[in-house]
Amino acid sequence: MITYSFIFLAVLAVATALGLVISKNTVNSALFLVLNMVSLSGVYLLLQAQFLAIIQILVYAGAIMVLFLFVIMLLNIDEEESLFNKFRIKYFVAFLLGVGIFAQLIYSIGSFSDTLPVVSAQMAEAGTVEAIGDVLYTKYSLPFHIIAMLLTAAVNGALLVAQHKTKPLTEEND
Amino acid sequence: MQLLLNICIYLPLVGIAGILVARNDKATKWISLLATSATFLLSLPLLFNFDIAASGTAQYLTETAPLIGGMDIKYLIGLDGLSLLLFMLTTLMGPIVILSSWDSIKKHLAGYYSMLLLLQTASMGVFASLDLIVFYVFFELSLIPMYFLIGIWGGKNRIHATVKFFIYTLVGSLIMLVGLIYLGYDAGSVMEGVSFSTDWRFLSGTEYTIGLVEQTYLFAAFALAFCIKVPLFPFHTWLPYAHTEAPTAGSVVLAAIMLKMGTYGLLRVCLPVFPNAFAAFAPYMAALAVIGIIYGALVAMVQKDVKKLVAYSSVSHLGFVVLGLFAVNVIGVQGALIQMVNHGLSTGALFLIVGMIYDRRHTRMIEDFGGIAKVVPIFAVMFMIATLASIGLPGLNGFIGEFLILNGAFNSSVIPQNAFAVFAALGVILAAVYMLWMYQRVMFGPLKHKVNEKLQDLNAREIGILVPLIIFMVWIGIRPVDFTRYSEAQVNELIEQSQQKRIAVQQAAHKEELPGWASTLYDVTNELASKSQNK
Amino acid sequence: MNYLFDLNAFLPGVIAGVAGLIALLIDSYKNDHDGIYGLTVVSLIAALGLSIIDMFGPVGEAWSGMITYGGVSAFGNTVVLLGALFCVLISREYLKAIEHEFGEVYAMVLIATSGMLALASANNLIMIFVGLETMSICLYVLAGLIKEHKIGAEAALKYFLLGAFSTGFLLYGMALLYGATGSLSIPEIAQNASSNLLFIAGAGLLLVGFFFKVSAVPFHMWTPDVYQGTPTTLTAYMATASKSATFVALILIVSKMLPAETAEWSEVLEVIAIITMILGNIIALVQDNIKRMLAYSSIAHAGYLLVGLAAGTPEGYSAVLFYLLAYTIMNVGAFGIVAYYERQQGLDFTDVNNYAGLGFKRPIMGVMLSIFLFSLAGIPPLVGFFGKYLVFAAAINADMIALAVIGVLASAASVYYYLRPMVYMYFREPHKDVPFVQAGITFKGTLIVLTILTIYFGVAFGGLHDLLASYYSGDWVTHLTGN
Amino acid sequence: MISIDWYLALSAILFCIGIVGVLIRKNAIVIFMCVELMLNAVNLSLVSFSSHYGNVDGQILVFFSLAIAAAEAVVGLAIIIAIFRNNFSVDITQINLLRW
Repeated sequence: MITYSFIFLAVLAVATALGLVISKNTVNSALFLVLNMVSLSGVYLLLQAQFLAIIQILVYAGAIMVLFLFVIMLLNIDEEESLFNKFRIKYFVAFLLGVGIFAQLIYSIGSFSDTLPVVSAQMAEAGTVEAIGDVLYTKYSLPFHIIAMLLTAAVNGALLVAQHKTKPLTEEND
Repeated sequence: MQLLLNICIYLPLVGIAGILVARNDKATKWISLLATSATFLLSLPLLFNFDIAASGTAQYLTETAPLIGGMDIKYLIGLDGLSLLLFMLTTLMGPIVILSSWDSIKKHLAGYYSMLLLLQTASMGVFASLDLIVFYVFFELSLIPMYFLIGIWGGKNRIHATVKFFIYTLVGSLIMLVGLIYLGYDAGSVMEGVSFSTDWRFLSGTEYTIGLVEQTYLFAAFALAFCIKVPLFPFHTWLPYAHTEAPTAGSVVLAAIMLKMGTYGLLRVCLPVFPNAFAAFAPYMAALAVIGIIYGALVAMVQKDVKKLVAYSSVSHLGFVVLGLFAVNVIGVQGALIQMVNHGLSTGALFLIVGMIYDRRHTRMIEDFGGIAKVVPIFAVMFMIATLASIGLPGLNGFIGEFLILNGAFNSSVIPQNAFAVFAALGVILAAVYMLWMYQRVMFGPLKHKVNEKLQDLNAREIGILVPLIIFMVWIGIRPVDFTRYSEAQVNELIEQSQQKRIAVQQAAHKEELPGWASTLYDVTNELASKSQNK
Repeated sequence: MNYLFDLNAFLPGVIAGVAGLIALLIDSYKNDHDGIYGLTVVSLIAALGLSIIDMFGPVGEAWSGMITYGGVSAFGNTVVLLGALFCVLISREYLKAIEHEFGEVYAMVLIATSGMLALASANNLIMIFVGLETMSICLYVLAGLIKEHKIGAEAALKYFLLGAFSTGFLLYGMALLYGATGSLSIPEIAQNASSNLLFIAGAGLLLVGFFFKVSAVPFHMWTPDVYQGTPTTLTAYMATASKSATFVALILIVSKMLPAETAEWSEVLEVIAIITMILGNIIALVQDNIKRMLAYSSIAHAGYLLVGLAAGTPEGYSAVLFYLLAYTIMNVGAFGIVAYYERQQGLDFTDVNNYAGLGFKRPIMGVMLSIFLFSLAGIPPLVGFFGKYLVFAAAINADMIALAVIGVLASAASVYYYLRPMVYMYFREPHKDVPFVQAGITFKGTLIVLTILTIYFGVAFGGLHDLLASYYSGDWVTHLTGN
Repeated sequence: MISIDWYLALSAILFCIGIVGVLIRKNAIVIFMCVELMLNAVNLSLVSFSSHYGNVDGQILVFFSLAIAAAEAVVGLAIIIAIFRNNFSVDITQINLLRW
């Protein structure tokens, strides 16, 4: 059962990823990406990472991609006249890089296979919200705080960059 | 006394501070004159108190603890027989160059005099430092003021000239830096308690030797830097540009002091630290020196610009110095040392004279003059003496240096062919030809140009600048021993030590272990070693 | 877990971060730039003071092994904070002049600084990732500050896209390292390291991510564009503080995490160092825009820094640390003066032709720029020379003479373009009469302090060098060369 | 039973598709989405390693990567809006003011 689910999700993920890259319509690209994320979330469930599976949908598909779609609509850039870069040499480089990195990665990963099961026995507890929350607020509290600060800063920074008009300057000059 | 040496070196910097505070053109001149004159006066006790009997060891030493933990890099300065005269020459030229630019520099005075003063400090530092890293720092520091002196107050092509000068010399010295670091670690591996040492006293001593192959590489790295600075024949192309475009004071300092840094470096570092490579390369270096002598003379002969002519004569004269050094015997090295001073005095004087006439006529072309000896008699006399000194007329300083060098080259055990000395002697004759010809075309004959009739003769300031130089020219010419005695013991010891080291390295080396190209080197130095043992 | 202890161990970062949040808060209620500026300066000075004290203090881990304090980390923090403080001090006047002074700018600088401090103290890959991204995201915003101009928006976009792209590699590297060793903590990874392909690929991808961030060739494409499009004083911040933080993290990774037995890391670094030095210096030769010139020069400096890293000896690491301080001081100075000249004339004033004759018009600024440029070129007795000296000495002592020779020759070539602004400033006549505004006292004072530091550390380098060397003494084991 | 290699291979494939997409597309938004795809692929790797070891650290890194992706998206889209205001296009081949 797990095998069939994995095959289905994997095929779906690769197909949507390809769809994202070659789709002419930007909105379609975004929707392909949403579908890709949903299928990855399914894979996470197979791997017993329940918490991540949920926030993958909530944060990625639910929030980030909505933002993307919002911007695409706002800028009204759904159709592209010519899809890809004109530089042929760049295709070649991209192809080489892609194949090269892919081969390297598969080769590296291939050496990893061993007798351990895919999902270790401890995973049943490790993937829960409780387990993650436990370390997040103790061991990883410092990066967690920094992330909180970063999100605040990012929102303010985005406002700074996207504001249409510059704010009025302070009047006093020295 | 140690304190006095330090004061001498850094007093010009105080002058710069004074200039920056004063912000007044007139005060600027006087402050810089005061600073350099005080430096000169303060340096006199260093000369009088110098212990000639002990000239083999450095005196007035200032030695700090190592600046970096575990590495023997320290602020180590002092004077010994090799550096004393050049140091004195530097302090003497200080007030002279300041006075020489008294009226001729009209823009950005504060910058100009600050640069001259900075240059003064850097030059004194080069000659006084006995730690090679400190030496390197001063060596490089001297580039900055000269760069600006040529670039801002120079002639028409000044930008090209100054950038070329800067980059040429910098490339050389950066390669030297790599060699220097390697040398330091090599010395550190022998020395106890430190991992790095650039103390000259240790490096030149007999207890420290370097293998043949390393010596060759290191010698190449150091010699390249110094030969560019000298400049030896194929590396000389920056010199005529820099000399011609520089303002008078710049040319004087360049000729009298900065070029000496190259030959001084060869003597200070290459000879005692890499004796085998020094001896093995001697024939080639001597050949380049002789080519430089002849080439410089021939090119000087066809120059139309007096300043360029003097610049090429420098190439020729410094060829003599290099020839003397690579004779690697006491006479040759003594001759080279005294010739360094001579060249500083006579070429310095010639550049000053060219500057004086340029101030009056704003041209340096030979064809623009002719027959002015009658109009400016004092000038003619001064010019004559400087010219004759430069040629090497017996009784004047140039003769002593060239005589000793040629003598050394004839008797050298490392330069096999006497042909070198013969060709070098030809250079002396050529020098007489081009210098006298130039003098005759400028000074004698009919007065071709009407403008020249109204030429002013030298004023008191200008005479005051030239007279000390001329006194020394005559003094060295008549009683050279007054000067050579300062370095005699040191040079003897240096040659002796380097010979011992050479033999020690030779005996330690095994031909079979050397790479192919180095085995010929082995043969050459072996031959030399046996020769010097037989003597 | 002792919170007070942990808080104390990361106090500089906490101060910077909290100050950044307070600045955001003030900015959203009250447009009080003086207050925000004051807060920024005071908090940076406080953090700087604390991290200087930490430099001499004990070394250890805190926040359950997330960060290390003291030693290398404290020195890294000091350099970052110095860069940040000086940049903030010169920013006010400049930003006012180009009419882009917002409260958020200071907040971004503070929060980015906090991220850099986390990065420079990281002891866990998660801290590296979080610190690096906090820094980068704030810098994307700063790069896009002049978004009304095409040049600013483009700079931000290029920086952002390439930065995000490189983040992908970095993160993949971390994932593979995690897969190979089962841990994200740097010491544990070092313990479990093996020479299997997964580990090597992971470390390689991680290094690629870092090479992007420190703009090593061939991952440097974004640098000149971003440096040109960012407001100059913030470029200085980007070029110095962020590079220092990233390099300190790189030192931590290379020295602690990558044992020589696993692969020839030293050779990888050597190759990258060589091409970075050569390409950076050569392309800089043809630049007419002084900011682009400084950008390529910063690429070249990344190459020199990699030389020290490639040497892989304690000596090399301490040399890199010294170089980072030197680089920060002289680069902030150089950018500061470029900002000063630019402030007078507007944003397109960075072409080197415009510098004709300025050296005598503004003598003090001219002299200071010359000093900074000479120092960047590595002329003694300025701090840049001793930085280079130490780096090359480390390489020579590690028997990498070819590397040192190439580096030295590349730096000889660099002299040509460092001389160019001086050629224009001093050797050419000015184009037209341009009215000059007097620089404010803080601005001038900051630059004078930087000049003094440039000379001071060039002469009195001994104590600092010994301190840095002491971080690597004792039971310090270097993995890179395996000795 | 499928081995962990398959999960990792899927991750590698997605990562490479992302890289190729970044390199060949010229719409800045699509490029950015391809970057997101790359990050997602990495997350998959991390989760599978985490499951393999039964160790929660990998999932924590995924959590942080999600949060950072969100922050990056906010800033990145703001930058894209800014560039659109200037160029009326998000085509990166038209963004060529700055060249070496």
